[in-house]
Amino acid sequence: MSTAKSSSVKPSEEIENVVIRLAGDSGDGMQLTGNQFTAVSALAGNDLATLPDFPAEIRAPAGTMAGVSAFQVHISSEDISHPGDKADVLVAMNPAALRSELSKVHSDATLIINTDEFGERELEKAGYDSNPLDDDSLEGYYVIDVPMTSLTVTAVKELGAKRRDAERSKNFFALGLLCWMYSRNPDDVKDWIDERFASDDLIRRSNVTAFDVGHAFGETTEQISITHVVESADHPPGTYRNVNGNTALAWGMIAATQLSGLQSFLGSYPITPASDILHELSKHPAAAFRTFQAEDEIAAVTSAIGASFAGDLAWTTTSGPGMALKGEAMGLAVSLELPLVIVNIQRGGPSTGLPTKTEQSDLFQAMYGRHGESPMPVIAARRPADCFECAIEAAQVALRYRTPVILLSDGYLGNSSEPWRIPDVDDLPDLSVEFATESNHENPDGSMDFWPYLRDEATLARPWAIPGTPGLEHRIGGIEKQDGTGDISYDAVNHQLMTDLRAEKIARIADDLPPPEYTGDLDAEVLLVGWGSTWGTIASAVERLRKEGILVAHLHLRYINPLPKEVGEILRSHRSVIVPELNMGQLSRMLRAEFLVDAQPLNKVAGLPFTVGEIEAAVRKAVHGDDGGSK
Amino acid sequence: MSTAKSSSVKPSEEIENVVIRLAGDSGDGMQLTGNQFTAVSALAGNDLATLPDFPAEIRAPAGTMAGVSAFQVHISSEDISHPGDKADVLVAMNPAALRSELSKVHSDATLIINTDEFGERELEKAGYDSNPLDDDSLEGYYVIDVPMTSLTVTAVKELGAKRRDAERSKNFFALGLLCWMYSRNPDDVKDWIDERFASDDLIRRSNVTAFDVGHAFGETTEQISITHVVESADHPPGTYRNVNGNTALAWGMIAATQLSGLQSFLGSYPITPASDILHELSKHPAAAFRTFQAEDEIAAVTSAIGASFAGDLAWTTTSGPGMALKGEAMGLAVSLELPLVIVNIQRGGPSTGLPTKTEQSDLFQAMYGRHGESPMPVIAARRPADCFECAIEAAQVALRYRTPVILLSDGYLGNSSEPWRIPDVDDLPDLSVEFATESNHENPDGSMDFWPYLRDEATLARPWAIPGTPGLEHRIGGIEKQDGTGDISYDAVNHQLMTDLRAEKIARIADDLPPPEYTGDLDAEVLLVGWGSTWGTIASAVERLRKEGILVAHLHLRYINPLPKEVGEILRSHRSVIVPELNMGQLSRMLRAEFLVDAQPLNKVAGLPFTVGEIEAAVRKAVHGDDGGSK
Amino acid sequence: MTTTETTTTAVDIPTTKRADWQSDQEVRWCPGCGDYSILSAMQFALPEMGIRREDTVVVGGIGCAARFPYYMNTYGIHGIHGRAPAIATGVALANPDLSVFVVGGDGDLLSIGGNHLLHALRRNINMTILLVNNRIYGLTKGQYSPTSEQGKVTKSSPRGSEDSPLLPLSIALGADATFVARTHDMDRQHMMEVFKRAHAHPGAAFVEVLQNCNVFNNHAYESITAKANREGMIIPLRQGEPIRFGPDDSLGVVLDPRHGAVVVNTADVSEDELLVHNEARDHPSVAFALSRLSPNMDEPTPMGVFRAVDRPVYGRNPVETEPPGRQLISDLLHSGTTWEVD
Amino acid sequence: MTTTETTTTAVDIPTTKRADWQSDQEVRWCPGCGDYSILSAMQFALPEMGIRREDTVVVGGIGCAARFPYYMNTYGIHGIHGRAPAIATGVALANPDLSVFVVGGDGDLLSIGGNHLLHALRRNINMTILLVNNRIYGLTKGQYSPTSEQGKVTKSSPRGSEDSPLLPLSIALGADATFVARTHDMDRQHMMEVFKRAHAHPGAAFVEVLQNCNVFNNHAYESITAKANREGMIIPLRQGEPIRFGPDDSLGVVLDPRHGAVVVNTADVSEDELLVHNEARDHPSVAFALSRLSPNMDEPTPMGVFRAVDRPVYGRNPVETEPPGRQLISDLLHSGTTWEVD
Ligand SMILES: Cc1ncc(C[n+]2csc(CCOP(=O)(O)OP(=O)(O)O)c2C)c(N)n1
Ligand SMILES: Cc1ncc(C[n+]2csc(CCOP(=O)(O)OP(=O)(O)O)c2C)c(N)n1
Ligand code: SF4
Ligand code: SF4
Ligand SMILES: [Mg+2]
Ligand SMILES: [Mg+2]
Repeated sequence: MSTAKSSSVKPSEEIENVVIRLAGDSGDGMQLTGNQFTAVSALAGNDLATLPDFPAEIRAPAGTMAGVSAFQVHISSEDISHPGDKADVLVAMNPAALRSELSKVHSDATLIINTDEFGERELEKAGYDSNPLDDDSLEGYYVIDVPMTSLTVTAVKELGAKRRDAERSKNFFALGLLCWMYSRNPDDVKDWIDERFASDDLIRRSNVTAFDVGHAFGETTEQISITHVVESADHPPGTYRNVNGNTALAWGMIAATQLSGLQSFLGSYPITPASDILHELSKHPAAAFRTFQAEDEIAAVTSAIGASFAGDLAWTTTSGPGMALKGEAMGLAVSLELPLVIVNIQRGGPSTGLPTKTEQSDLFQAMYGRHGESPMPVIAARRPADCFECAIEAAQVALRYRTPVILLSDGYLGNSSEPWRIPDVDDLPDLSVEFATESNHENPDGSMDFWPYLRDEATLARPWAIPGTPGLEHRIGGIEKQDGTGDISYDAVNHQLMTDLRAEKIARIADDLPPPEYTGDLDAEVLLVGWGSTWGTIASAVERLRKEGILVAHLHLRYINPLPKEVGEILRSHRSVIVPELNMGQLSRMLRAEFLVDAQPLNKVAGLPFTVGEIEAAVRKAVHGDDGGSK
Repeated sequence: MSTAKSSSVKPSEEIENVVIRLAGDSGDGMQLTGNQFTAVSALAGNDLATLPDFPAEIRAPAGTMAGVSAFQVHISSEDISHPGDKADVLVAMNPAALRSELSKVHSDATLIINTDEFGERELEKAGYDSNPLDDDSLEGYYVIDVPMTSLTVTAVKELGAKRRDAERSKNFFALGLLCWMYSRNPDDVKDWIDERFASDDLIRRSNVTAFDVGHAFGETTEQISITHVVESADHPPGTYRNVNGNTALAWGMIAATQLSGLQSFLGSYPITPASDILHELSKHPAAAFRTFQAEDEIAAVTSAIGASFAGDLAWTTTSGPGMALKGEAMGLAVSLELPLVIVNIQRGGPSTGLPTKTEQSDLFQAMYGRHGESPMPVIAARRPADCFECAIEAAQVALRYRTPVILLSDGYLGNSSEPWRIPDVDDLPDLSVEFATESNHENPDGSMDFWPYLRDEATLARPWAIPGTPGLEHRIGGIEKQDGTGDISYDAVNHQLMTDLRAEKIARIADDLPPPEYTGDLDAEVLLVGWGSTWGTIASAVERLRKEGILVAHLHLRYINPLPKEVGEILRSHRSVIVPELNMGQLSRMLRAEFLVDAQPLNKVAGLPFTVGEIEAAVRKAVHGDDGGSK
Repeated sequence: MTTTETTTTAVDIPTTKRADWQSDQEVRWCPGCGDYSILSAMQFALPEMGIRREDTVVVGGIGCAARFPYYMNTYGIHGIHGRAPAIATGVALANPDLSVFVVGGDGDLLSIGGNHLLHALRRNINMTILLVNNRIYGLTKGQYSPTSEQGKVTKSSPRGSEDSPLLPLSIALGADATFVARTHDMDRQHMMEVFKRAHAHPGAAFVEVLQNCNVFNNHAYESITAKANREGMIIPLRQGEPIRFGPDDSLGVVLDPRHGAVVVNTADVSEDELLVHNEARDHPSVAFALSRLSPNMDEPTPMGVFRAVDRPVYGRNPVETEPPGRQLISDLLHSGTTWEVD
Repeated sequence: MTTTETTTTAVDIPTTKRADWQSDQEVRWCPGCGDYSILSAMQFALPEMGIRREDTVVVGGIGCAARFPYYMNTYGIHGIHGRAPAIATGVALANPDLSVFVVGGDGDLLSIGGNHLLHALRRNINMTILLVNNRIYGLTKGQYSPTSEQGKVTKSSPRGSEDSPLLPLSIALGADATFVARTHDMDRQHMMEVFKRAHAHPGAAFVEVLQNCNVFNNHAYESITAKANREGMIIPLRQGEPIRFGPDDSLGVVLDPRHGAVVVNTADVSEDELLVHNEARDHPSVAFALSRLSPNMDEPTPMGVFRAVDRPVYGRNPVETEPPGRQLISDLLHSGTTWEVD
């Protein structure tokens, strides 16, 4: 492991963790800067979690609140799993960034402010009546004034860049300063700049220069007297990388392809925050992955159904509104009993809602967003790296049970990143399938037929006979089918049977499931039940509470349909069950209905993850009957 | 009231009720015959309920089981509300009809068989190895052999009709015979024939002749020694008519239009079993009803949203698969908070499923079939005539609360008919609305603005300001909006607020609701909770059980969202709660989640309504802990 | 779909006959429905296409015509309304060696499914699309369709439909379809020829088949397709020949800048003013002009192949067909920046 | 949309200026985006259309261009992706006195929304549709669109897109649209003229507006629309005039049966061989031929009104606008067979 070498002459102090928030205009490159600071922190061996937070517009008017783009990173020498409730440090590139983000930092936070942008016009655009740097509105904060723009421009112009272009490098100034403050290895950043901007030497050199100037500013300014070191975290041995949820998911899809031995087909239509999966996968034709950008979400899913019929491992990726459009076709997939994985990177709803913000409000849609009785397995990923595993698992269930499967992630998971110990590929499961090659039904006269709905006794899966296989020609469709033959049938008894079989097939998946993740104090009065991306926050809250001596347990569900068999017993063994969800109480209702347990919803629909404090407060209230002196 | 005059010379016996099933080839006109027998029975003052049961193909190969089309009618001198579990009389026009329908009649039923069609080829097509009329397979039944085809042809050919055309009238022979057997007034039928076939005199006369021959056959055959009289039922005074659910619904939509004073707009795309609503409404431009046959269901609902924005009372009608396609747009309607009624005539699912059969499996879809948190009121009609009232009520809620509303009916309700006491139009509610005409928000400087999301304090409804109104120009969309102004907002606190407000607005509808229909023994141990078209069957079962001394109560929900306030208390006041549904247990899960009451599902997914016996058996089991000697 | 080349060199394709292509399912169309003759023309033509049953996939949407797959002894999907071209796209991309057929009605492929049709055509996905045009919604019992004539009285248009009809071939040509043809249910030979040509075309082949729905729109094309009317009302398109038809070839088609293509008396024009039919014109404008003849299907109507041009078939960007295996996963996971903890 | 007549006789329409049509919302496009000039051209043109703000409804789908409604001080709906033409259909049918505008991108109106566009055009619904074509998905940050050139490298097509592009005008003409025009974001005067013509057209008016997305597809049309290139690359369509352009009108367009419309040196042809532009040709074939010029937008490209013909506007089947009232319900309920119980 490479260690960060601090080139500073100032004293340095060790800290356990820090939450840094970068905020600027949409055009200021805050996401890039944040991601790069994350990357060097990962290289420094820290554990970390990030929270990108940007507007839906490509680039709203410069300098306005609407245009502010922010990125938060939590770095730590301990295991962490959430991006931090409030930031310790805010980098504000302009007045709008300061104004819009101030509520998201601690009241004694360090504010690193690009003072060059605090002219009258900029202040007005941000809606400030007076300059916050001059009045006492920032009292309590530790304010560091940095003329980032001018320092950058002065240095970069010397390379021959035009003023406007020179200005663009100012985010690298900020990155340099932060790297100095937190003793990150400058070479890691510079290597990356060299690679990333290899195609334009002037830009490359401008960025390196800006970075150096920022770094040097830290060393020389009297406003900062000390650097900080966040020691590397105590990770288990292995090879690590940084990964965000969408990339991990795409790679999981590629891995499933390799493990199955099948060609993969992705039918997709771009939509935030799912598009990056399409982008990533379209780079890997050598991985036997064909991506098809369809004309809409309906064509995306129906083309995937066609590909599945023809023997591909088929996928479709989207977000809520696109999911709504796929409902009818999902019903077809249920009826055809073909393998298919449908991925929903959830975002804020209803309707267009908050396209770039996170939410968990599509769970009901996943469970019930189709007409008729059309049960489907629903799997949810809990952290960025978990998306990799979940993609493989979704494919495994789809292939084994010949069923469409819904895989839920969300905008937060998709965009945020964490260090990931790269798994040993030999530990990954074998997903190979056997296509049908022969007739399977003997007629009374001894002749043989192929019956497409003759099921495997254990899994109730039907045979997968693909075009090109002689003798197994068959026709299937969305009209109710005769059990066995698959012929059209309007028979009452058969319809009940088929409905029961489709339900039973999904229910049986529970036979294969490992026990759900259930940790903490198993004898606790309070149980927190979560699913999906709330995992990190809930786990952190549980850890903190237990340190305080408050007994609490945590059940986190990967499978929401079917529920693992152990869930009922676990729920019943705690007096108080709290279900935190970024929706109005969807899983909690499902649990209540299934187990008649008084599971209490803890809901938040604000486009943002829970804070650890919010979870803690709810538990304290349950334990003490009130807010119980929550700090 | 016109009384049936029996022209028979044979003795006649009074019976309380009879269930008659007509079955023949899709081309045999069984639906027409059944409906006409229903009409004359209604005119005779009977109470009645019907169950049309036909295949999805327009006309499958003649003589095959796949082509059998059946119609069941239950007529009674008592109040009835279900089509009868098993038939007392089966009219079988060919062997396939006999074979496919025999399981649907009592084991001692009367079978009226068109013997002319029982040739070798026809028997083979139906899959009979030997002629059931000759072997003893019909033992126990009372078989009446009638050479319908030949008797009809002989008589009708005399009018100059070709043999093939003459044959077509044989269903009128059957109708004549039935009318004789049940002492229906022949003139009522003949008047109708005269009107219906006015444009083709030969057909008109052929049908009258066939009817007369059938009628005469009854009088003369020795196989029938007695006629039956079903006395008129003891209906409250008033003017009555026969109506099926889809017509009642269409008329309710027209009524709502008149009561609101608005023009109506229907955006629809044909689909079984909802198309008839579009057909009926397109006949009534004078009722200020514009119908628009869109290119698909998405255009159907989005055009309706546009019309609503422009000030029309807007509707869209469909069935399950079409409903699935509308999900995304429904989310838009939720976000825009515009009035809109979305009607789903449910059919068997999943996917194309059983297009001409009934089911209640789209309840979850109605509740949850959208992404994000997008609550909508859900109303369900319970009997054919109730569709009229429900349409008015759905419009009332939509207009009052400025919200999309889902109205659920199903294939059984839509196609089956019952006598209906025509309501006094003066008793119908006033649905008039006030469009916004003025600015509603005073700015600090005293100037006025129009804020499209400034809500009514009581209902939380927002103002409806329609294009053409000067000064109220405004823009709304599916992105999250700032409370009040309606401007785009990505603010976290505001998103929570708007989510809460949208939920609260729907929840408040419960304040306006009358108590739900709750009848039977209110101190009973067993409560049956139903919704929608199961009403008649459940009510009949309750009546029968109570006659036997078994205590049972019946709660039937018109509003599924929001639930009436009384529901929780009612559920808790019975030891055992049974929820019969034509699905796998959707309402029961909702009730369990909401009230933590151990509501037990009673499910059937067979494309057919429950039988009264099925409900009875479930109650007996609950009372006695087993089947308890159910008969 | 195999290319022409494959068809001719396919020595190892077993000989089949019509019956081999018939499934064991009872055909459930109304007696007298034009779909029967289309089905049988296809089943007669298939043995001449040089393909195997197991390599053939028929995809339908929903509608009477869209039931086609059930009756074909091949692989088949009866999909959902309007989506057959999209489903077929997935089939065709997953396995380019298959012969993929799409069959749907005018409602299925032009109303709810119009967009998928458009995009399948412009992408030039390898499939043969039969649009079975009866100018009515059959399966839902008689509403007007996007090809119904204006003013048509149907269940959903008791005062006559207001919509002006789409011409399927114009739409296809507007999307720059590479193969565009028309045939009709009354002429089995013609259907067979067109079906074979369409199948042999590499890429997306679009065929409009005029079909009579005798229950809900009887005699829709009688004025054109009835035996007695054909001579004067059907304009046969023959590659390389001047377009003539009618008794003694007394009628012909000329191009006219004002009106596009027009029918003239051959006596009134000189031989070389007649439009010479050329399917292979790269530019779709002439084919488009022909597609606008007889917009209401009550004037002389061209039949045959309007256009047949080459354009790369979609799916040529190579994708590995067999996943290389676990090593690829490992390489991928280790790509970019990594670090070791020990 | 008001008819031309209304525009000229509208004495009681208050005079407006550009600012009256600007809403109080901050415009949130990227600096330099072509959408700004389209918006301002529209806002400059509106005062000359003789309509009132309150009678104007702007409907967008989803995409950068589709944000248009927010910036217009009129009634407006920002709908869902692809559905603007369908939403606008409802608006237009509910109130035929409104001026209804639809604004959407090439993805919005041709990819997910292609079918609604097609059907709105063929029905001739009373609305003005601006298809803002930047040949890219802007709002979702740069994937190829249905109008992107083949081989385009984007985020979703790292090896170059395989799709061959749709030409919006060909699609519109294939659907028999009654008004079809093209303009571009670099010429405000031209945009204003076209917008006014489109709005004055009774029925559906379709306008393709070439637009530069400087963030994800910069310079897409530079070879045509840059000031320096226009003379040789833009073919202005002027009603009744032979089509000429280029330095000293040295270039022109002729019709050619083999290739449709082709660009020639005027020196090489006689004056009357040049195609005389006539928007009013009932038959869409010549307009179609013009729409195929410059299929990749890198050759001389016609601008202006390709077609403007009359066809009845949808919605003329009369429907009562005010419900007659309760008596109608009573009559309806008592229609047909009834009986009395007393
Ligand atoms: C989503 C959906 N909408 C509507 C329907 C109902 N539907 C079935 S077939 C059909 C149209 C049939 O017309 P066409 O496609 O022309 O086929 P034809 O029956 O005339 O051959 C419709 C509207 C459906 N099955 N699914
Ligand atoms: C149902 C649905 N699918 C996908 C999206 C994501 N999306 C938003 S805009 C857009 C396309 C934008 O391209 P275009 O229509 O050309 O407009 P532009 O941004 O280029 O102006 C897409 C795919 C969405 N909002 N809704
Ligand atoms: S309804 Fe028409 S198209 Fe359908 S099967 Fe019958 S005749 Fe054929
Ligand atoms: S992304 Fe492109 S189209 Fe969208 S606002 Fe920016 S420049 Fe304009
Ligand atoms: Mg049709
Ligand atoms: Mg675009």
